[in-house]
Amino acid sequence: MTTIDDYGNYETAWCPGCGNFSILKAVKQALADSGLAPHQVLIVSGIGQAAKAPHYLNANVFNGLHGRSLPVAIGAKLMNSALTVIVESGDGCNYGEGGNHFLAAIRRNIDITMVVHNNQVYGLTKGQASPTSPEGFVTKTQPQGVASSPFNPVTVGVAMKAGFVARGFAGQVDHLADLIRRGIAHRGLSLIDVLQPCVSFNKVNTFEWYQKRCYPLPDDYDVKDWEGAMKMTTQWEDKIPIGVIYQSDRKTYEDHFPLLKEGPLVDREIDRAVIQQIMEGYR
Amino acid sequence: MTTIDDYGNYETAWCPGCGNFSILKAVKQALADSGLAPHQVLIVSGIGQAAKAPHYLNANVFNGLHGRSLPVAIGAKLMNSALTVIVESGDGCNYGEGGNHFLAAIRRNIDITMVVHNNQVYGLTKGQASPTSPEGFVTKTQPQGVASSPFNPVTVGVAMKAGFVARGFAGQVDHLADLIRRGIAHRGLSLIDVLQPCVSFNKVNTFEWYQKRCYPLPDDYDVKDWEGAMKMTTQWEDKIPIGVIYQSDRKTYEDHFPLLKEGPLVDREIDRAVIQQIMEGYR
Amino acid sequence: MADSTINIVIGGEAGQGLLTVGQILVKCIAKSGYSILVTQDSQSRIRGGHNTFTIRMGTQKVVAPKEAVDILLALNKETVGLHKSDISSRGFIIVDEGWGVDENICLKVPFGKWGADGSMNICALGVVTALLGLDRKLVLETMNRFFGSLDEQRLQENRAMLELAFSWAQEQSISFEEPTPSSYALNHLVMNGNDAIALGALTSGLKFYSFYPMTPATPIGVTLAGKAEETGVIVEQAEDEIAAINMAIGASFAGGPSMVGTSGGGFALMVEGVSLAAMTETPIVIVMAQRPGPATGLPTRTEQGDLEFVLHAGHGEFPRAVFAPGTIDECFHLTRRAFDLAERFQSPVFILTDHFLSDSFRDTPPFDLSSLLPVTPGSDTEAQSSPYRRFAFTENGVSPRLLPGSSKHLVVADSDEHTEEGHITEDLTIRKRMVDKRLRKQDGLIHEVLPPDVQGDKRPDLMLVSWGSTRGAVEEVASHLRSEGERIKTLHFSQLWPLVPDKVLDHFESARDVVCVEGNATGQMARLIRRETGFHIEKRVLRYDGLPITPEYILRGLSVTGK
Amino acid sequence: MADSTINIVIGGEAGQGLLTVGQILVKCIAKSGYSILVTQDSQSRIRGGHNTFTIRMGTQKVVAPKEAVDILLALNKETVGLHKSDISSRGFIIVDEGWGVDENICLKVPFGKWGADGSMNICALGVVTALLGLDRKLVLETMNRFFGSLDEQRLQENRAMLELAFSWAQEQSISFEEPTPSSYALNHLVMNGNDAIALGALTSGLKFYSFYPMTPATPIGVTLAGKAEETGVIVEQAEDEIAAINMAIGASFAGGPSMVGTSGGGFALMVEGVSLAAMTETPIVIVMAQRPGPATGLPTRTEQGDLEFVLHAGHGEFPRAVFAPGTIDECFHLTRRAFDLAERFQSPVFILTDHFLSDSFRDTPPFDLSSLLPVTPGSDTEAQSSPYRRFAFTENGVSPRLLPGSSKHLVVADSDEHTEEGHITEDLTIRKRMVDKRLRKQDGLIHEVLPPDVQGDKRPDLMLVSWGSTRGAVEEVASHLRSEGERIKTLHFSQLWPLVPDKVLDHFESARDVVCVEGNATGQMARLIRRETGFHIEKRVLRYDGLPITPEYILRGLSVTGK
Ligand SMILES: Cc1ncc(C[n+]2csc(CCOP(=O)(O)OP(=O)(O)O)c2C)c(N)n1
Ligand SMILES: Cc1ncc(C[n+]2csc(CCOP(=O)(O)OP(=O)(O)O)c2C)c(N)n1
Ligand code: SF4
Ligand code: SF4
Ligand SMILES: [Mg+2]
Ligand SMILES: [Mg+2]
Repeated sequence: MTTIDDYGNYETAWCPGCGNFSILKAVKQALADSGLAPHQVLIVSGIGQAAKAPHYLNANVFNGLHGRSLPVAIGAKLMNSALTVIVESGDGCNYGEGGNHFLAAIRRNIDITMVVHNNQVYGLTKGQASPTSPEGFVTKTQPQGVASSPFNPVTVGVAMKAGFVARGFAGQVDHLADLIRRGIAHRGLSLIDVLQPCVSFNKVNTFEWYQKRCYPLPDDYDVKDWEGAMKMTTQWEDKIPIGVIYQSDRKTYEDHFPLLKEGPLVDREIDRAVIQQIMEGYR
Repeated sequence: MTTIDDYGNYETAWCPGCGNFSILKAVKQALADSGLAPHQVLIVSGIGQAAKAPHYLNANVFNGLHGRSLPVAIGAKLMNSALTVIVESGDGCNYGEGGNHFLAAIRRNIDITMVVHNNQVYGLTKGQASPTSPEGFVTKTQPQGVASSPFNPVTVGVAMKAGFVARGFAGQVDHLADLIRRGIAHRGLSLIDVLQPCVSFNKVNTFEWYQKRCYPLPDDYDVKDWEGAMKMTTQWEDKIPIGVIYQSDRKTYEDHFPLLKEGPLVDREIDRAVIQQIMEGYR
Repeated sequence: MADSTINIVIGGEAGQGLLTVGQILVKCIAKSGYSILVTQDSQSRIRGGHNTFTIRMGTQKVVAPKEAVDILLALNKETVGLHKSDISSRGFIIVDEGWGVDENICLKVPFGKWGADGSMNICALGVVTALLGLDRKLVLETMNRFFGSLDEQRLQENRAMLELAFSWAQEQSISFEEPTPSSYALNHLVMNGNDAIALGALTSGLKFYSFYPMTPATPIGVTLAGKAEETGVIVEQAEDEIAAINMAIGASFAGGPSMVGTSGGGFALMVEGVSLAAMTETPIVIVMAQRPGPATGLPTRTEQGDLEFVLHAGHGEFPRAVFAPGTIDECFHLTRRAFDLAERFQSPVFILTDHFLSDSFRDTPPFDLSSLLPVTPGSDTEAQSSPYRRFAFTENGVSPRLLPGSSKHLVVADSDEHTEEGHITEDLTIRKRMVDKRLRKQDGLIHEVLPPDVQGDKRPDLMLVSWGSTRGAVEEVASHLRSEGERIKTLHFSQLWPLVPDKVLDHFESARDVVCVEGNATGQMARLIRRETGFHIEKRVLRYDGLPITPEYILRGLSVTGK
Repeated sequence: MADSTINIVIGGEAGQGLLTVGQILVKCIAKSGYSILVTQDSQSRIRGGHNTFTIRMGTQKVVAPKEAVDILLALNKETVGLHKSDISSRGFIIVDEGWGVDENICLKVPFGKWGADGSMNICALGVVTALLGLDRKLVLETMNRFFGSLDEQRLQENRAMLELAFSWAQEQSISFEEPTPSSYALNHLVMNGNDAIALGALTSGLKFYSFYPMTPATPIGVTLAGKAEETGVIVEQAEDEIAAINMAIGASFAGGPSMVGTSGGGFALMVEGVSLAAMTETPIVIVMAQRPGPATGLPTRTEQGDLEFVLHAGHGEFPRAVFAPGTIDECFHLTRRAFDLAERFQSPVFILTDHFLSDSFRDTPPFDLSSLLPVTPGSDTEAQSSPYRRFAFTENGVSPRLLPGSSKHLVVADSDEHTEEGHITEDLTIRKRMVDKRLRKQDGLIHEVLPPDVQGDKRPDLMLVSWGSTRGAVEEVASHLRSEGERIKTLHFSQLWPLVPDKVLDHFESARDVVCVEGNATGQMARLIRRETGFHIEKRVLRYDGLPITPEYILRGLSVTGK
């Protein structure tokens, strides 16, 4: 039986007080609670402060390019379905540079869990606006404030009927760990957008700011009710619901391919006879 | 006063019976009805069958890269706000390769009109699945049928509260022309997703298939009601609403910058004194 | 250039079934024992326009296209006007009697009478095969196999039409002497460059192919997708090329031999991924099928304009190998070599083809698959001690590559500079050692480089230098010139990188005159040769109008360069 | 290497206000008349770790960093351990007396007593400026200006702290002789490479700058964004680099001088756009600020590893120009030249910098803006007759470029091969002519190429070849070696492409020994030189550990290469 200690404890390059610490803890907790040993897990990240997270725990890791964690994760998962594949990266990484992969991943619904450290800012590059930065958010590159309306990943996720759409808050580690655990348990793509304070560059959406607004969804909330969920995703300014906002048992990508039901593709022997036959077809 | 003839008549490289012909006609009609002379219009396209359209009428044209029409259009519009900028390209171009720009453009809400020839397939490259191809759609590259759920641009557009979201049908030219005209008149980003039969590669969503399902939205339909609109966007299998599905008077990108209110930036003289001052700042 | 080959040009609009009749005809001819080589010229449209499907057949191996037309099969009237000037002395044109075309070299076929509107191409097939003196039964069988999937009724109709046309043609008195029989290509395979690459990849153990559609590489995906389920390969059409290469890298990291295929514009979007593969030392094979640029350029035409682009694609410095097959056989075997090197040197390896080669059908002897092993991804798990160091410093720069999940060892890879364990580091001493380690792999690649193919005289008057798809045209020119008594040497590169000077320099100095033949406007190979060997090739025969280089083109070019 | 300059290293954690104290100190020193050159070394993190801000000051122009440390200002204890071995004979360390560090070369400051925890860096500033014998008033004013935006109360506190520390330091008896006064840099500007590029762009008439944040290019966007409203420039942070370059192309097409800035990984995503700019003949300036790769590499360190990548980026063949500034002055003037060439040759033009130069603050004489004109985008509308042909075939390959909407003429551009009118075509004769037309522009670029800067003896024992940011280090080495009686020539490239052989070949042959100095692992410039001139430079001094090349490093390297 695995415990959170199996996932280790490492020094980080994050700022003291950063929301990333609790997200890291929640991820480790969730993996342990899922009864997974480190070598059964592959964490794929991009580039950013959040993307450094996988270096701070025990697991297989592919820390790729900024914005490209999803395609790498998809390739790895399709090749070895035995791996529990987690995508862990920032809001800029997943919704900015990687926006197109986000849309495609929701449509594919492959069994991957996305944990997005959403601090509503580009942290590692010193505080430019991210896709989720609020309109009017002032930075050194947006001195007149952000002119675009913010990207709401939960709204788009639900609108596109993603299999599992949740929002967590770095300030509530146990609740978050449970969300991640459920995301891992869910078959298909799970999105867990995590509200994360950035003490260095986001002076608007601070720990307190979130603390005041975040509330867990009521027990009688119906995660299957799409219309209700859509409406719920629009809550933000004064109240922010956290928890599983929408869940469906959509067919997964894997379900479409008999090939993928025969166990990990990586273990499959190639069949010479079949190829011989294919070659004969060219006569 | 401009007429449709001012926009010319040219030979095309399209297949006989292609839905593109009527979309081309509708665009010309809409431009004429908007009282625009060809030189006041800039049409930006990507690559694909749809993207060839601007070569078949009179206007300023930038036929750029596959998937990249939106950023080019945005750059041009910001530089010369006097131009009426139209983005005309295919579903693969705008929702596939260009998906990330689509999201960003909706968020920016710059005054551009998108006319998307949505034939639910990659035409020019001979019939692979596009992001809007129905689940199970069989092609030479998807012999077991498309495994992803289709991208619904109208749903996502409304979910993200785009300024103007409409769906048209190539089979109803006047209705379509009117939608495009209204899109042009709307301040901010206008999305007009046009259902377009592809006689060569889409044997599922044929002219008849659309004809049977498309119906104009009732007069009492409230384009400002977001929840209603969201629900409306989910109609597809047996009934497909066409018309303006959602409209809001969101602040445009231009509204955020005093600079952009002083007329076309391209005409503005540079002010040496200001630059001198900036240089002095480095002492 | 007098020669005994027969050049058959089928011309018509897109959508007239050119490809169908062309492919069946090719199979019929090859099955009859003749060697064949196909050149396809089509416009970037689905219907209309003007396309040609050209088959050059011969009793000996046909290695290049030719320009003179011996049989022009016109599926529409326009074709006649466009090509009649290319008709050879013995050549003639097959037309519909209804068009009222009146060249004395015309064979007027009563397509109309036969009510052949829908199946004109089938009738045409009957006429041509008859004129070539092919065996009627063989033709019927070949067609049947090709249409295998159609319903019996349609098959019946097609057969009837074919028989009708075949018999009619046999009765025509036309001064075209049938080609002398040949058994050269009996039971050869007929495939194009893309087919051979796909097959080579399958025999290498390909498990993952991701792509975003782009001419001329798309057919590789089509072929593989058609076989995906039976061969156990995932063929994934990605949302864009960036996703395609990153997926392939992920799949390869997880242990599946992976490949991507694209063309210039799509490859441009993969460039960052190439650098990622190099940094994470993940094997990947990249098929880069060239077409004329810049930008969208001419999507359905051919060029060799991206050599330097591919050679330097990716930020930072790292080893790579670049192959440029010139024949179907090379497409197959170099693809296999690419997978082998990618795996053993944990590096990106390129297969640089072009539109011409990609869809040029040719006959080729079948491959002996029994002797061809797939690659075995990853290193021996047992051999590793804890803590496992994915990027351990080694003498040859190659570190043990375990597959994630295959053991208790944790596999960590990072696009940042990293420690031996694969974790992010800013230790600049490690940085330097890691660069050195990665670059040491280049020595291994150099050690295994394929020397250029050298043919002909030791001290030639003229040495022709070429690479990739121009191989055959250059060979043919060489033998032609030799037949005229000149001393010719050919130096052909099927591997472009690494380029090892000592393997080539002597040859350059041995020649009185050196000419580089390339399908681009600036002579990229010549530049590379000078950079690596110091030898400056001043004379060039270059082509960049979108058409493949032919022997005739080279000869014209040589007379201009004044060799 | 004995010299009279003083090297001040400020070391501490990210977030300790290193940059603040560093920047103020630099201004104080320059205002006092000394020349300065800053080297920043920081880790890729926001808090913690270890960063340094190094100021080399001199009475004459300082052109390069140096390694020996004369004053080590330690903002944390760790700094002492990391750098004390670099302390020069006359050097000493400023520490907090509370740390209990006991080097005899320590000046122990009672930061604690002063309750300086929050403003330790301000106190440190006071101590250093006093020891350097700078004028107290000047220091106070400079600090005030820097903190201009802060509230009066904070300003007061800072002033008080500074005074306290300044007075304290003046009373210390420490064997450090103040630098001889200098008026060299009086009223010079103090800016880094990124600042100078931004300023150069503004004077060129920049109207559009789009980017996606990426170290080390981001500060260009920050600077321009801060001035956007007043200068009338749109500064747009794009959703990704692909959007950034395509927006810039759109803006330029519409008539606004446009620029993008990025680093290797981001540029990789712009490569397709480069090819688009070339095909549509749209002017664009691309700042490519290098950092160590491959992939993410070392985000906050420096390298010259992307020369070949930039030189060949983009599919297809087209002209381009590549500049590599080596000084602040060049950053400014070459940026202006880039805009000029981009506009006149309707081509992509590159400014290749690196992390070292990007944030290296230096003093530079102010620019005489009055004499510097902005570019005038587009051609004369009146001069055009109908039908307007955007891509008319011309002798020099440059066609009249009208701006859309500026007249009744319709402007049509296409990424496909196109007719003179800009419409898509598959006419292969036009194709060839268009390629020729585009490539003719290269002749014009060659005609205007900047020859490399050549200094020193005609027939030297040693010629040092360099490019870009290593300029100063090489110059310093040269004069040092000359002072030791050697005959040295330096050949420095500030424009890398086009590279014109006849402008350089003689120099190579004039030297007994040639060594190429580059900030990469494989000697990319040396390869390029051989490719273009045939001259093979075998000896190289290369650096690729992420640190800038120093004179000391070169000297060590030379002793190894055995020159
Ligand atoms: C292609 C590319 N573009 C830009 C960058 C620079 N970059 C590194 S991290 C980052 C943004 C990080 O923001 P986010 O993903 O939100 O992560 P955070 O640091 O906020 O946790 C950027 C733009 C890069 N590494 N690669
Ligand atoms: C970067 C890049 N990738 C791929 C292509 C090849 N390509 C050209 S058009 C096209 C798809 C067109 O589909 P769509 O946008 O729906 O237009 P349609 O032809 O259906 O009208 C593709 C993949 C390209 N030109 N550039
Ligand atoms: S910058 Fe923000 S996100 Fe990054 S480590 Fe610091 S607090 Fe966390
Ligand atoms: S392929 Fe389809 S979309 Fe393209 S022209 Fe033909 S019918 Fe129209
Ligand atoms: Mg973030
Ligand atoms: Mg389409």
